[in-house]
Amino acid sequence: MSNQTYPRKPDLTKIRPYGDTLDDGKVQLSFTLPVPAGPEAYEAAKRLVLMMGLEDPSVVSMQAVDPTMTFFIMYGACTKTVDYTSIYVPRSEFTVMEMGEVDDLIETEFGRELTIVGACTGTDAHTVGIDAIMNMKGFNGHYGLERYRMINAINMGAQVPNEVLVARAIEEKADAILVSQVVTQKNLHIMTLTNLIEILEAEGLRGKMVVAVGGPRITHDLATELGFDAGFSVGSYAEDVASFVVQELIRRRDAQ
Amino acid sequence: MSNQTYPRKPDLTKIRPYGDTLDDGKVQLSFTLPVPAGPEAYEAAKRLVLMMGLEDPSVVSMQAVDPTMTFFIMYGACTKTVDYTSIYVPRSEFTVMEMGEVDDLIETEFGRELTIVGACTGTDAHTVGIDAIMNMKGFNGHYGLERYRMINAINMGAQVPNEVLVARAIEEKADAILVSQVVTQKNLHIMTLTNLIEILEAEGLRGKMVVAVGGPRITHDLATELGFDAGFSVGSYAEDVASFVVQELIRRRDAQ
Amino acid sequence: MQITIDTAKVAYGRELASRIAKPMLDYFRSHSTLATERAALRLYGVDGVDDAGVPWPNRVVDALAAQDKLNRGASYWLGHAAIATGKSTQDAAIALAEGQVDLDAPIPEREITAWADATAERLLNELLAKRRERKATRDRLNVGPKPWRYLIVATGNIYEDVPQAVAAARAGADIIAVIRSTGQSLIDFVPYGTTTEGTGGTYATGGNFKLMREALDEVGEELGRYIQLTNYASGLCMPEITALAAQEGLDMLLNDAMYGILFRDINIFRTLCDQYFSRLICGATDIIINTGEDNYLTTADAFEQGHTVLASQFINENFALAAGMPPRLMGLGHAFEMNPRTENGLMYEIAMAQLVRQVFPEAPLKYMPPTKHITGDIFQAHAHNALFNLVSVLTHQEIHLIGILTEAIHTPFASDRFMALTNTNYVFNYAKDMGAELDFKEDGIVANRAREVLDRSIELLEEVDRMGLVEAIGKGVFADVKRAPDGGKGYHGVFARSADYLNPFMTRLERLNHVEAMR
Amino acid sequence: MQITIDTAKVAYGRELASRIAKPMLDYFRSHSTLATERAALRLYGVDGVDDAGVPWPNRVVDALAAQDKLNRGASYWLGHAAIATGKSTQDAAIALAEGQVDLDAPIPEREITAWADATAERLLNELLAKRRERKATRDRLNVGPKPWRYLIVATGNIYEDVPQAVAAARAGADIIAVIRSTGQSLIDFVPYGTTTEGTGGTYATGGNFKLMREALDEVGEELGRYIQLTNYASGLCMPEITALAAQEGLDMLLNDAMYGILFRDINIFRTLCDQYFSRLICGATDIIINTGEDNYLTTADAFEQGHTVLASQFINENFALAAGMPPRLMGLGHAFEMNPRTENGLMYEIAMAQLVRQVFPEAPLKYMPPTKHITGDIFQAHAHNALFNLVSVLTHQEIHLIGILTEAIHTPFASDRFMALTNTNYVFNYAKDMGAELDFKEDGIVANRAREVLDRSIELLEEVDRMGLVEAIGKGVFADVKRAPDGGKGYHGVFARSADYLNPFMTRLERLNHVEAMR
Ligand code: B12
Ligand code: B12
Ligand SMILES: Cc1ncc(COP(=O)(O)O)c(C=O)c1O
Ligand SMILES: Cc1ncc(COP(=O)(O)O)c(C=O)c1O
Repeated sequence: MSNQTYPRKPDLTKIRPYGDTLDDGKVQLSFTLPVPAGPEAYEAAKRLVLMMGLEDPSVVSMQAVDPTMTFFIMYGACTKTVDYTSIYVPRSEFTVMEMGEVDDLIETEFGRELTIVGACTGTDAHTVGIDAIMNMKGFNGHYGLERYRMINAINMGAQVPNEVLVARAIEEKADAILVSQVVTQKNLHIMTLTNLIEILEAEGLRGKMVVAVGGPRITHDLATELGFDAGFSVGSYAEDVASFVVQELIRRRDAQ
Repeated sequence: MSNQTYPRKPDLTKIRPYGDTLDDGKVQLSFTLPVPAGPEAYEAAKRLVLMMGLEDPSVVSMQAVDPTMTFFIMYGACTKTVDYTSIYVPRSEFTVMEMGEVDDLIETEFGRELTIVGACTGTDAHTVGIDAIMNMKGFNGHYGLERYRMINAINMGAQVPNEVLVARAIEEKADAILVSQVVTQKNLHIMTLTNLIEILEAEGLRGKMVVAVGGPRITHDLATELGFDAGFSVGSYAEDVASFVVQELIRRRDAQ
Repeated sequence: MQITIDTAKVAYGRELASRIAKPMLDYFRSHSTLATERAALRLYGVDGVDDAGVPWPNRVVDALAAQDKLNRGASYWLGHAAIATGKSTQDAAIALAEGQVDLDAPIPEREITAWADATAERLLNELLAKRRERKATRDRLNVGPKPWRYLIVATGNIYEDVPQAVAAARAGADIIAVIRSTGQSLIDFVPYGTTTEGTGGTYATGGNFKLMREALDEVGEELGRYIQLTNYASGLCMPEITALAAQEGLDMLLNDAMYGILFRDINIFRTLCDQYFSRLICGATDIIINTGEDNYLTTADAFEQGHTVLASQFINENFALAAGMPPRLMGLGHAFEMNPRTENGLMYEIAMAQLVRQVFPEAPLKYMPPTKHITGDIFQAHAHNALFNLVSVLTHQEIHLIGILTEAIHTPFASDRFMALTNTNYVFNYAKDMGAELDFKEDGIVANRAREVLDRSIELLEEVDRMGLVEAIGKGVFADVKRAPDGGKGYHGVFARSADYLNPFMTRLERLNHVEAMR
Repeated sequence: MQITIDTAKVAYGRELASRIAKPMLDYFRSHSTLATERAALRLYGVDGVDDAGVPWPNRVVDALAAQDKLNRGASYWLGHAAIATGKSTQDAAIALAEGQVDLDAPIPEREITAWADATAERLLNELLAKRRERKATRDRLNVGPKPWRYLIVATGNIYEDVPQAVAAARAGADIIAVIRSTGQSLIDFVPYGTTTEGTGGTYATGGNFKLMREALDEVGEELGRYIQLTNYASGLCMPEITALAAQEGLDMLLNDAMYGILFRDINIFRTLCDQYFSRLICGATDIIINTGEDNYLTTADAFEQGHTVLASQFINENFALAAGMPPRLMGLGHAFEMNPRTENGLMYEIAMAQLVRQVFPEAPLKYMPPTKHITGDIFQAHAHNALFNLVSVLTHQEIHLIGILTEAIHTPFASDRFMALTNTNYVFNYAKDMGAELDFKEDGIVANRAREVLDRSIELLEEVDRMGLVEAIGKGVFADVKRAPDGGKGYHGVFARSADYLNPFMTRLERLNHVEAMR
C-alpha cells in the first residue's frame, strides 16, 4: 500500500520535536495557573499554549491544587523549527586522558607536581561535587585528583569565601583553581563566580592560573562567559578537568 | 524587613503560570528531538524553547532514547499572559437535577416516557463510557439512564455505524440520540461525528431530536461546533445528560 | 512467596473447564470457516492480491463458497486446480479464483489428496525447519531474563514503527508488539504488503511482519539479545494471521476467541473454530499465545470480578490443551486494574497475581499494566506503574506489558516508551529477589483474598458448566458483556464440513501436536 | 513485619552511647555560649532589633562579653539591670546593651537572683500554659494518621510560603516545614520580623513563625485536622530559635548538633552546649526534635555507611535523654538514599527502615526521601518516590518527608508538592495494612542486612567509645566528614561558666525534665 522509503530521515536544517511521527512537533507541558479550576481556566491554559506557538493544544489533566490554583498537563504541536546544522557550541579543546597518561604528561612537560586548589565557594555547602573531583576515592569508580601522582590537590571544602580561596592559591603557588557551585537560586552562583574573577583580576592573577568551575547547572558556555577557562557539569570526573588543566597549561606555556 | 501585604493576589487580566512565586511564569516541558544527545542537541532544545517565548530555558534532563533521538525535560519562564477576565466559555444552559427530579419533570412536562437511543459509533469499540451513562448500574454510584422511571433508554453498544443508529432512532421515535467517541487518533471522531450530523440533516431529523456526544476528549465547544446540542467529558454522569435533554426538549417545545 | 491454596480445588477447576470445553471441541472438529480455509491456502503458499487489492485466498474461498463447494475444504479444490491446470500453486489458486478451473473436471480424488498431502508435508517441513532455525538464533542470542519487557509500537505507519521498535529494543525491550489498526479484527481479510495508514495501530500484514522481524533480528544481533515479536491474531482472520506469523517468524500472538466474542462482538462459533486451527499452528511452530482475560477488568471492576479472570483462564487453558499446546506456550493474561483508591488495593493485586502464578506454574503469564484507572495525570500514572512493576517482579510474572504513563492520552511516543522502560528497569532490579523471600501471614488479607478468588472462580465454573459456555456468555458472565450465539460478526462464514472434507495441514498439525491421542 | 535481632546487642549499643556522651555532658554543664545566653534573654522576653537591625539579645550579650561579664550568665545581668533601672525587662535589656547600666552598682546578689528566679518562673508557667492550650487544640482537631505527610515550603518569601503551605495542607499535608534561607545556620543572630528575601528558603524569624502558625491554625480549623509546623534550630542560633519556636507554637524542630558539626562546620563544643539548652526547652514544651542522620547518606554511600546512621542515632538518643526528653519526642532521622541501580536495593532499604523501627520502637522516626540520586528526570523521580512511600508505610515510619520529583532542580513549586502528595496518598492507602502481614525469610537478604547493620554500628560505637566522640569526628567517622575540636564556626562563643553562673530557665527546665535526678 505504500512506497515510502525506510527509514525516514529528519531534515536537520528544520528539526522539530518528535512524538511518534517525524515532525509531528509534539511537546508535553505542565504548569499552574493562579485561578480556580473550571472551563475558563481550561480555556486560559489552551490560549497560553497557543501563544507559545503550539498548535492543537490539548489539556489532558486539569486538577485543582486548591481553590485558587489549578495544575495543568498539556500537549501541543510545536510549529517552530531549529536549524541544527547551524548550531556551533564551543567546547574546551582538549582530549580526555586517563589518570596515568595525565601524570606522565605532567612529568614530561613540566617535570614537577602541579598544584591545584579547589573549593565550593560562597555560602554553598555542597561538598559532594568538589569531593567527587578532588578526593582520593573519586566518584563512580573514577579516582579523584588526590590520587594523581603528579598533582598536589588541595580541597578546601565548602562555604569557602573567595578571598580565602585566592589567598590559599597564592600561598600554594597554585597552577589552577577549581570551584564548585551547586546552589543556583536567585543566581547566587553568578554572583559568587563573578566576584572570584574580579578578585583574581584585581590581584593580577587571572592570566597566571587556570580557573575552572563545575556543578550541576554549570555549562561550559556560562563558565567562559563569566571569565572562566572552562565549565564542567553532571557526569564529569577528575580525569576530565585534569586533562583540561594540563593541556591548557601546556598551551599557555607554548603560546608565550 | 518587609511591608508586603498578605496574601498577594494575581492580576486576573494578566495571568501567568505560577511556579513558587506569583507571576514567575514557570512552565515544565518535555519533548524528543531527532538528533543525537550532545551539546548541540542541548542548545537546539534551548533555542526551541526560547522560540516559544519562554525565558531562561533550562535543560534539566537530556537523555539519549537511542543514538538518533534525545529526550529533554526543561523548564522556562513564560512571558506571555492571558486575560482571564475576558474569557467567556459558553456552556449548555441547564441545571443538573437528580434522577427523581428528572423523572418528575418529564412526567409533569411530557406525561410520557422519553426515548433515548445511545451508542458508541463508527469503529470505536469503547463501551465503558456509554455504558456508564446508560446502563442500569451507572458509574461511581450514579445510576444510569436505564434506571430512570420516565426514560426508555436503548443502549446499542459499540462499533455501531451511524446509519444503523439513525435507523433505530427513527424506529423508536427517539427524543434524543447520545453518542460516545473515545478513539480520537487521526481525528477519527471528527469524521464519525460530522457524518452523523450529515445523515440526520439529510433525513430532516436534526431539529427533531436532541443530539449529544460524550467522551474523554470531547468538549462542549467542539460538540457545538460540529453541530451537536451539547458535549460531555470526563466526570459526567447520567443525571448531567438527562437534565440537559429534558430541559432542552422543554425549551424547544416552548419555543414553538 | 507461597500462598496456601487447596490444590484439590485447582484440580477441580481444571476438570470443570474440560467439561465446559468438551461440546465446543466436538463442534469445531465438525465445522470450518472462511478464515480457516484461507489460512490453509496461505499455508499452501497462496499469497498476494488482485488488482482491486483483494487477497487471493479470499478470492479463492469466496469463489468456492459462491459455488457451494467450500464444505469439502479449500485444500481439496486447490489440489484439483493444481492438477487440472498443471500450474504452480499460486497460479492454480488464481485460476480457481478467476473461475478458470472446471470444478467438475474428472480428477481422481486419490490424486488430489496425494497432491494436497504431499505438498502440505513438504511445506510444513519447510516451515518447521525455518522455525527451528529461529529457535537456534533465539538460543544463541538468548532472550532477556524474566519478567520480559513487552512494549508496543502503534504509529499506524510501519516505517515509523520500525525505528521506534529498534529504539525500544536498545533501551531494554524484550518483546515488541505492533498494535493493529483500530477495527482490523472486524475486517474479513488480511491487507497486503507494507502499510502506512493505520489508526491507533498498524495493519497486521505479512509485509509488515517481515519488515519488523528483519529490523528486530538486526538489532538483536547488535545487542546480543534476541528480541521477540508479537502481533494480534484475534478477530475474523485469526488463523490466517497465525499462518502469516508462523511464516514470518513471530514468537508470540495475542490469540483469544473469548476476547473476540466479548470485546469485538465476533460470533462465538466462528472464532472458536478459527481458534482451534490457529492454536494447532501455534503449538507446532512454538508460538506463545497471549490470552485476553486482562480486558475483562477494563470493563468490569477488578475487585468484584477478579474471579472471572481465573475462571476464563481455566477455560482458555483447556482450549489450548485441546489443540495440543504445552503449558509453556500458554501466556494466560491477567491485569493490575484495581481502582487506585482501593484501601489495601496493592494487597489484592499481589493476591491475584500470586494466585494465578500458583495455579498455572508453567505458563508464561502475561501481566497487563493499569490502563482503565490511568488518567491524564502522567506523573501519577508513572507512580502507579511503579507499583505494578513491583508486583510483577515479586510474583514472577513472565510477559510483562510495560505500563505507559500516557495510557489515557495517546498511543505511546518514543519518549513515553523510554520513560516506561526506565521505570521498569529500575523496579525489576531494585526488587530483583524480593519475591523469593517474602511471605504473607497465613490468615491475612492477601491469603484470604487469593482463596476467595479461587473459590468464586470455581463457583462460576460450576455455573457455566451447568448452563453451558454459550449460554453463559449470553448471560454476560464474563466482563459484564452479553453475546448471543447467532449474533456477532462472521457467523455467516461458519459451515459444516462435509464427510470428505480435506485439510491436510490440519490433519498433520493434529498429529504433530498429539491431538488425536487426546480425543 | 518483624526481623529477629539480638536485643542484647541493642542494649549494649545504648550503653556504649551513654558512655560516649558522658564526657560531653560534663562539659556542657560547665560551659555556656553566646547563643545559650541570648536564648535565656529571649525566654525573659527580650526581643526586637536596634536601628541597625541587630537584635537586642545580641546587643546585650555582646556588651556583656565585651566587658568580660558573660560567664556569670546574661540572666544575672538582666536582673541587675532590671533592678538598677526599674524599667521593664525589655527596656532594661536595651539599657544594658547601650551601656547605660552600671554593672558595678551595688545590688545585692540575693535580690537579683530573686528577680531572675521569679520572673523566669512566671514566664515559664505562661509559656507552658500556652503550650498546653496548643496541645488541647491538637487533641481536639486531631493530627492525621501516621506516617505523617511532611512537606516543605521554601520560596524565600513568607508571603508566598503561606498560601503554598495552606494549599499543601488542603491537599493532605500533616506537617509543614519552612526551609531556611541558605546559610542562616551560619549567622550568629536571628533576623527580626517577617521576611521576603531568602535564598533557597525563608529566614527563620519569630515574625515568620507567627504568620505561618496563624495560617496553619486557620486552615486546620477549616479542615478539621491539626497541621503541625516545624523549622530548623540547628546552627549557631540553635537555642534561640528553639525559644522562639516554643513561644510561637511550633510542634517540631530540626535539632541536631551532629548535623551542624558535620554539614555546617559549626564548632563541636559550641553546638553541643547549645543543643543541651535547646533540648531542655523542647522536652518541657513538647516539641518533637528531628535529627539529621539522613544527611550522612547524602555524602557517604547508603549501602556502605548505613551503620553510621544507626550509631549516630544511638548517640543522639542519649543526648536527648540527657536533656530529659522522652522517646516520644525523638524524631530520629534516617533516609532512603540507596543508589537506585543497586541490585535488590529495595530489600536493603526495607532492612534499614525496619531495623531502625525496631531499635527505637517509641520514637516518631523521621524518614527522608531519596534526594542524592534524584536527577532532573522528574518522571523517574516520581517512580523512585513511589517505592520510598511504600517502604515508609510498610515499616511504620512516622514523620514522612514527602519526596519531591523536582528535588534535583529547584525548591518545590506548588504543583510539585501537589503531585508528590498525590503519589504519597495513593501509596499509603494502597498498601495501608501491608506492613502488618508481611514477613521476610529468617536468613534472607533483608534479615541478614538488618543484622549486619546493627553489628557494624556496634563496632563503630565501640571504636568511638575507645577514642572519644571528639576524636572520632576528627577522624571522619560520620558521613566521611572530618572536623577538628577547635575548628568550625562559633568556637569563640563558648565560655566556661563561673561558679556563680545564673540561668534560672535552665535550672527550672532541668528540674521539670528530671535531669537532676539523672546525673
Ligand atoms: C546532598 C545535598 C545536600 C546536602 C549536602 C551535603 C554535602 N556535604 O554536600 C545537604 C543536606 C547538607 C544539603 C543542604 C542544602 N541544600 Co542541598 N542538595 C543535595 C542534593 C540532594 C544532592 C547534591 C549532590 O550531592 N549531588 C551529587 C554530586 C556528585 O553531583 P554534583 O554536585 O552535580 O557534582 C558533579 C558535577 O556537577 C561535577 N561538579 C560539581 N562540582 C564540580 C567542580 C569542578 C571543578 C568540576 C570539574 C566538576 C564539578 O562533577 C560532579 C561529579 O560528576 C541536591 C539535589 C539533587 N539530587 O541534586 C540538593 C540541592 C542541590 N540542595 C539544594 C538546597 C536549596 C540546599 C539548601 C540550601 C536547603 C536549605 N535551604 O537548607 C541546604 C543548604 C546548603 C547550602 N548552603 O549550600 C537545592 C539547590 C537548588 C538550586 N538549584 O539552587 C537542591 C537542588 C535540592 C532542591 N531541589 O532544593 N543539600
Ligand atoms: C478500556 C479500554 C479499552 C478496552 C475497551 C473495552 C470496552 N468494552 O469499552 C479495550 C481493551 C477493548 C480497548 C481496545 C482498544 N483501545 Co482502548 N482504552 C481503554 C482505556 C484503558 C479505558 C477507557 C475507559 O473505559 N475509560 C473509562 C470510561 C468510564 O471513561 P470515558 O470513556 O471517558 O467515559 C466517561 C466520559 O468521557 C463520559 N462519556 C463518554 N461517552 C459518553 C457519551 C455521552 C453521551 C455522555 C453524556 C458522556 C460520555 O462519561 C463517562 C463517565 O464519566 C483507555 C485508556 C484510558 N485510561 O483512558 C484506552 C484507549 C481509549 N484505547 C485506545 C485505543 C487506541 C484502543 C485500540 C484502538 C487499540 C488497538 N489498536 O487495538 C483498541 C481498539 C478499540 C477500538 N476499535 O475502538 C486509546 C485511544 C487513543 C486515542 N485518543 O485515540 C486509549 C486512550 C489508550 C491509548 N493510550 O492508546 N480499549
Ligand atoms: C487477546 C487479544 N486479542 C486482540 C487484541 C487486540 O484487539 P484488536 O486487534 O481487535 O483491536 C487484544 C487487545 O487487548 C487482546 O487482548
Ligand atoms: C538536623 C538538621 N538541621 C538543620 C537542617 C537545615 O540546614 P540549614 O538550615 O543549616 O541549611 C537540616 C537539613 O537537612 C537538618 O537535617
